[in-house]
Amino acid sequence: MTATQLNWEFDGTSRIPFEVYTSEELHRVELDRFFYRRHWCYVGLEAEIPNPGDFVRTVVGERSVIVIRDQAGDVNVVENVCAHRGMQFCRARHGTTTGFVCPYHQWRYNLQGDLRGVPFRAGVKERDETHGGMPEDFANADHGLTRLKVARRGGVVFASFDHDVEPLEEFLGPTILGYFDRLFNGRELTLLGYNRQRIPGNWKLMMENIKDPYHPGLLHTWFVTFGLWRADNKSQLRMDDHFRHAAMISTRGNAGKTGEATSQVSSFKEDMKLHDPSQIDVVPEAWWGGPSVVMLTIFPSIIFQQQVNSVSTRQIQPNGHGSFDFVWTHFGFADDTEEMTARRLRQANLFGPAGYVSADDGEVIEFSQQAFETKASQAIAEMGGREVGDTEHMVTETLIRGMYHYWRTVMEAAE
Amino acid sequence: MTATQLNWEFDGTSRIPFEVYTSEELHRVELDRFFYRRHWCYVGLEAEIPNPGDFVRTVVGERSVIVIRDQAGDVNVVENVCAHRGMQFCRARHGTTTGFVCPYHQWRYNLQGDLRGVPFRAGVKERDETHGGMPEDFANADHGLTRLKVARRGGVVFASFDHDVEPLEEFLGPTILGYFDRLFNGRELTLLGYNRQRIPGNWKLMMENIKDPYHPGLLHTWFVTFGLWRADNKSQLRMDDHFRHAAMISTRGNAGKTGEATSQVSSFKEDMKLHDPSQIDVVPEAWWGGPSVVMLTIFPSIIFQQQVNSVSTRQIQPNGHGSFDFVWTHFGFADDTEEMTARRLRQANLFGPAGYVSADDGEVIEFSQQAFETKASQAIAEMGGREVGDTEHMVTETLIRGMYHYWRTVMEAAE
Amino acid sequence: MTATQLNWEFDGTSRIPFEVYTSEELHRVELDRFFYRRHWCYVGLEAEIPNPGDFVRTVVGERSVIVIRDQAGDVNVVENVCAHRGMQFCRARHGTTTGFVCPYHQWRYNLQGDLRGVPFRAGVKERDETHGGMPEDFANADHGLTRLKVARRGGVVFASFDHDVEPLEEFLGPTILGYFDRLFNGRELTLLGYNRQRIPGNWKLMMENIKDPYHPGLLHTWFVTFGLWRADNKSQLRMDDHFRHAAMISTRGNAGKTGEATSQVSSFKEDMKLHDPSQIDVVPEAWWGGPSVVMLTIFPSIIFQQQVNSVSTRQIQPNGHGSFDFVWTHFGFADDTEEMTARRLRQANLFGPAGYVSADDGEVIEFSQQAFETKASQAIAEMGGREVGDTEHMVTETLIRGMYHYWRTVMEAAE
Amino acid sequence: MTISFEDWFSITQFYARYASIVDAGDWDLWPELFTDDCVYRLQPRENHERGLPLATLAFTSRAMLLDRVYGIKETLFHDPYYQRHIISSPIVQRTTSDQWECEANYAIFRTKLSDTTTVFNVGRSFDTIVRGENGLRFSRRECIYDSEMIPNAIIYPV
Amino acid sequence: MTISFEDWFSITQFYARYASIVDAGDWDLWPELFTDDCVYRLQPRENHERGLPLATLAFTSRAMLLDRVYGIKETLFHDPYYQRHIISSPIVQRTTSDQWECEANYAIFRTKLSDTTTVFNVGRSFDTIVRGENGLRFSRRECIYDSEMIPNAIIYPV
Amino acid sequence: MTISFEDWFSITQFYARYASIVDAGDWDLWPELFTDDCVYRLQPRENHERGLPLATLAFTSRAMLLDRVYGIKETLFHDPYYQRHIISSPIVQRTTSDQWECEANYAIFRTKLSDTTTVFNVGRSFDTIVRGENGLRFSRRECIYDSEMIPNAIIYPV
Ligand code: FES
Ligand code: FES
Ligand code: FES
Ligand SMILES: [Fe+3]
Ligand SMILES: [Fe+3]
Ligand SMILES: [Fe+3]
Repeated sequence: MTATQLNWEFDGTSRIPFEVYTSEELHRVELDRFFYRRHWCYVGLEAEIPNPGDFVRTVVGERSVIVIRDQAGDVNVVENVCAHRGMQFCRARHGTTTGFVCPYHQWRYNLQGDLRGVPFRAGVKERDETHGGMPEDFANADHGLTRLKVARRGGVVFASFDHDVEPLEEFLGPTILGYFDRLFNGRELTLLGYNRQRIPGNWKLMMENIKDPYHPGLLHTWFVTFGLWRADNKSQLRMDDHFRHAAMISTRGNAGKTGEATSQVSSFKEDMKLHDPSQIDVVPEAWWGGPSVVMLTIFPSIIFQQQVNSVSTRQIQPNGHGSFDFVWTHFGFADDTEEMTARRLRQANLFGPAGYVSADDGEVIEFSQQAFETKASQAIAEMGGREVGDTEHMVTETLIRGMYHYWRTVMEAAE
Repeated sequence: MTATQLNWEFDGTSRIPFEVYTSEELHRVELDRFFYRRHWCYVGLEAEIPNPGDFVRTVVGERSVIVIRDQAGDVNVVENVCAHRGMQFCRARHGTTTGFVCPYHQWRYNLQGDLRGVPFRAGVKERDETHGGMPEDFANADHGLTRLKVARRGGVVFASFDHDVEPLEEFLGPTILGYFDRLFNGRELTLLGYNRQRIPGNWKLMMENIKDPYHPGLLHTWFVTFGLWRADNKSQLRMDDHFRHAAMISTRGNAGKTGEATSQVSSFKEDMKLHDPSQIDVVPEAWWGGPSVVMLTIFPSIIFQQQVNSVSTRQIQPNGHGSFDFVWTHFGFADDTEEMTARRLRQANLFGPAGYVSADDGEVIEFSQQAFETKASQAIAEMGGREVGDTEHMVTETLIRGMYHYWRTVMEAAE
Repeated sequence: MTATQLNWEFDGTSRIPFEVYTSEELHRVELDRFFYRRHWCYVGLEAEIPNPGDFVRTVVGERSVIVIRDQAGDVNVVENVCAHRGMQFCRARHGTTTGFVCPYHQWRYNLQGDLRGVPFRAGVKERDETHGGMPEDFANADHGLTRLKVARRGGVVFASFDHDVEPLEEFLGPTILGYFDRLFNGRELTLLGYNRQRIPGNWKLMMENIKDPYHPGLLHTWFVTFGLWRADNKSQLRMDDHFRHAAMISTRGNAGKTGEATSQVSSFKEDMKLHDPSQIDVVPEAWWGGPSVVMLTIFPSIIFQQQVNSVSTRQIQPNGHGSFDFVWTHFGFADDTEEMTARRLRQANLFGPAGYVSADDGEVIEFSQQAFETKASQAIAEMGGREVGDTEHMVTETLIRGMYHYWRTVMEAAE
Repeated sequence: MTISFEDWFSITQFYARYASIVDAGDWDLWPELFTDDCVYRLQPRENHERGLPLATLAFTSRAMLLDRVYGIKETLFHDPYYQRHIISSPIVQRTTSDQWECEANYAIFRTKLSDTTTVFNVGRSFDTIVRGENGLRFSRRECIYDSEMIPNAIIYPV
Repeated sequence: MTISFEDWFSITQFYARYASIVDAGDWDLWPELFTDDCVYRLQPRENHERGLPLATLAFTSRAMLLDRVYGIKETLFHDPYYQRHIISSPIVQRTTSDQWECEANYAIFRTKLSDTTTVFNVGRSFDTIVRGENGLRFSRRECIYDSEMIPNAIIYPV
Repeated sequence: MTISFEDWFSITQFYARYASIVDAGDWDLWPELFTDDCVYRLQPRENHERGLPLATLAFTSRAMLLDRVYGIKETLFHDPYYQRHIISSPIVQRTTSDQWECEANYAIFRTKLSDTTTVFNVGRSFDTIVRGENGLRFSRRECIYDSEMIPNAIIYPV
């Protein structure tokens, strides 16, 4: 199964063949073309590694990497694979260190990933003889850890195995960059904590889910009932020139009953009142500049969430074609009041693997994958037409079509 | 691996290459040719959905389907895959409803599977503008759930994805139909309950097991010792013209020791007496018309069991080439006395995943598959010769040879 | 992926492509060429089956076999696959019997694996008629269990599916045979017990691990700190002519701090003292003839361990390309004193899945495989150069290079 | 609900002994833990909750337990396995001086020879324990299991 | 640490009843086991041990539990599943006459319809139990879970 | 078998504390739960039942436990993991005033960082608990495990 063998009805991307979700072969190509080449992947927040020597272990695609703050304060990203016999030597998920030692034979690396020590490299002397040692032409410089290119912006760290990747700003494009900078505007971030979930579905389904403004007002009762997100909210959809990244921008509007956005919407609960309304005690923040929700999908690896006062990053970590880990990092800002921190934590009840408006997203992805695995058919993404383009409303699946437009461009290319 | 590449010694089907059990590629073809085309698969009993709106979720092959009694009393079978973006929307295993709503975007279907509602199909009006909506040429009629052809007979429901499938009666053929009608003779059925087991072996091994009258008198002590089923019982084996379906018919005969059927049979326990004989307190029923056991295998999906007073359906639900779920539905008849119901339930101790004469069938299938996965070899099914044909005795593996005769015909065809 | 498609940098075997660990296709070929043809595999100790009728169930490669002591005292090895319909009939892991009966249809085999009984082979007589039975040309002699060739030496049992395999002594070659005979010198062995672990890595990684004298003095604190095994011990490395088998021979030398073998070695703990020194209360034994450690790797299936007073066999049982079971059989000698038995058992704390110098070997293998699965790269085994040859020291990876030299010879051959 | 410590201790010991016996494979001791006219049922939660009467095993006398033991030992061909019960502290729902109605969650782990351990069967037992001259016995033990998709076969007592 | 048998028995029964209710799916009864101003938290061990405040669920009143029940029953679309708790005997860390601080290991098994049972969530609860007029209640229940990689979603109460 | 409530309570708390310590990774506290001349053994059921003496770990003094702690902390390279014990209510087989011979089923769940939880090791412990001046201690703890096919390595105490 290669990408050019797929059959796209209408020749656009409004009808998506199930094979894009089920082929392990295509998945291998996706890893290569989207995660390992020509793209920036999210690897963490600087707030996770505030001090020299701090590191976190994460992945780019399916490859294990370590994100390290070095003594100079720079951030380095290296692959967690020993240059000797290939071990994933770093087992801690985070920590602080002055260098790395692979335990198997104690090859030592500095915080830049340079090979700094090979035991018995010059052999072991016994009387006048020297036993063993590495070949003469063995140069430490050739055997460092694989180092990734790094980009930092606003406290967020991206990395790429591809040192020819375009600059992050060009990768994002001006429109998306604007929304990125709105959230990460240079303020110091504070780390609130993690949630992790393994979702048994193709990783692109999560991108689709967050590029799908059609579902929140239907699937998520809390959104529609409390007016946090629904069809009649003022909103925009924006993409980069390649249609790979997107921003869904929305401003909290009506709560309660108001015509089409709630009539015939079975998830709308007219009489629903929270027993404890503090869970949606939204307080607008100056930096919002209007929108109460901006969901940014940066293809292929990361979603940046601002949902009223809850802000987080959501990283996609694929495990084969049919599963991915979804890692939520909630954060705040150094200048948050205690009340605001408490509010962000309280609103976190809406998100994550148990959240009121997120737990079911994982579920629908799982049930979609289940169907895809059983038959050759196609998904239909034709709300708002069959074309791709920015809109001033949410009644459309255009961002999904956009993503597959980009997917086809890259996956069908010769290379 | 294609079916024509297999090597069948003697060119018949008395020596079965292990690859028929171990190839995932062949399994995909089997699903297509046996489960999804030109065959009827069992999907349930009408007694499971007595009232309008009642439904049960089950599978045809590996595809999820819903069996629904509609308001008119008809039975519909639809595939559990949303026409929008493909979700398996129905999560309940059974229930009662007036229609189906896919929770992701609330597309609505009626009990016939017709698409009845698409939220925001005509877009959302804001002032004078209409936002979004489905394309003009989008017709609900084109986007119903996949509907299966349905056949009902004697309270049993069959379905087929193939609307050109021959009528159920022709599919069964007159001989097998006769035995089917003996059990399901129009009486109202009552549902006694379910047993479920996951057997790590190729699904055909269960068909073989129930087409194998050679083993019951050897593997199953209770059968041979209490004369319920053994080599010297009066019996017949019958097949349809294609040799795909079969009936094993037997009449309880000798218990105790009697020559060849017990001598040299290590499972025969001459001294065995039940501490509580009520477990085999068999009471003949008028409808038996003689035989105390009729085991019907209807290829590829279902086994109908009458073993003295215990009657059940046993559905095969494949999970890849090396595993299947085996679902037992025990039933009775509306005119059963309380004593008879109690007796059927008591005799159920012999069957199912813990039953005295069934638990070990699952075990032998597992251990067979284990061997098949390790080497290229062949099974030998030559008891009673190498030919295929009906017999008046049980000392034969002819039904197995018959099934593979049919398998070869279908699997080796060009198509 | 075939072996000839692999790219070996420098054209030798000092740089090992990760594909040798990750290709399921290559693994199938390895099973065939290394485990099932032209090689002897370890199947157990005679001490496990001291009496006639005793048997143990084990595997050769991934195929289940039974090792049986027959009435004449000979040792037979047969495949645990019924000649009828292929069941792995033997479920006990060990036992004593007079023959084998497959429970499915009670085909009976004697301790040599000959088919001795087929129920209803001649059919069942009813009045004057004979029903069923096997075909006239069915000969029991053609349907015994698959029998393996057996070699016994010094109390150790090897088997091969390949009856044309060279004699065991030639297979081992004179050098390795010498070390084999040193350990198994004809004394009666006593069975102390088993340890079992499932290691999620390619089976060859365990061979590498025991052909790698570079790591023990670095990874294993106990070895280096107590001088049991480290870079400055007097030692030899020896191979057979094919470089497939190897002996690592070492004599306990310095404990404590002594130059290169401990300087820069982070696992060396100068101050470490055991709270209970009895765990390394080594008592030299006469048969050692000097060396305190001899680790023998007999390709592909077995490692023979003498580590001071602890002696064991370690069998490799592959499960696909990415996992193997590692079975430890600890033994002693019939003339051991009680104190010596207690000592062997006490020193066993160093070995096995929880042992001070072994638990981490399983770990490093797991973490290596994890990396291999994520990328195409190569392991570097260049300590001591890029050539293959015996040495008088341990500062080398020559045995690993040797093993892959042999691997290439066999795997790249046309056949 | 009050109960004396002696009774509570006896009940905990009785459950522990039950687990001990069925996990050690002492099949002959198993029926000794039941009264002559006991009821032992093993039923999927589905049937239980829907009021469907079918059980996977339904024994209505100690005699039937004896038959089961014979089946395990002599007639049911099966792969040998270890089972291991973890039984939670029971809730005592009703009590008279010599009878307790208890419920307890359980989890059973299965280990086949040379294979890893898996979750085999979890559920809840609804038990009536009576005191006789030889100590406590079950007069009723109904195990309603969540693990409806049985991993092939259940041979040994739950 | 001393405690009367009556109190100990009450505590064991309280834990058993908690398990019984959340495993039977009697959602409406669940908030009844808590005080009005209770704290209920479900937090990955990682956040707990690193001092990171984020919880997977953080409820600070019984009212929020009632909202959760509404969510489970009405607003959270999810695959139905059985859950089964095994709660170890608690350790009683501190006690006053009407209040006990307990800790207990727990394991929860999940069974989806027609699928095999899996280990869903294991961890340890840090609980404060108080005696009120209607019996025992949690004024605090913090479940710190090892199973940080959640198998898709957690819907029902741990 | 009789026992006072105080003793029974102490025993349940002792087991709970054992689990608490080994699950929290408080390795230094672990040897404190044993007497100086204790026996700690971890043995596959296979060897135990066949009378084969080999154990996976065989310690015959508290000093060896201290060495194990040093091994865990300093010398044994391994993947960090969480472990979680569920220990059933023990059966008290024999008792004198200051000594109890108990047996308990246990299940240990392992969770590696960012991975799902699995059943790691299940079995039964055969324990002798003695009362000293500093409370209860094991003078013997023999863990006989069903999970003979160890998932790679066992590093932490069972
Ligand atoms: S594999 Fe890392 S030092 Fe050898
Ligand atoms: S997937 Fe069913 S409505 Fe969208
Ligand atoms: S499969 Fe062994 S006797 Fe039939
Ligand atoms: Fe959503
Ligand atoms: Fe059978
Ligand atoms: Fe080692």
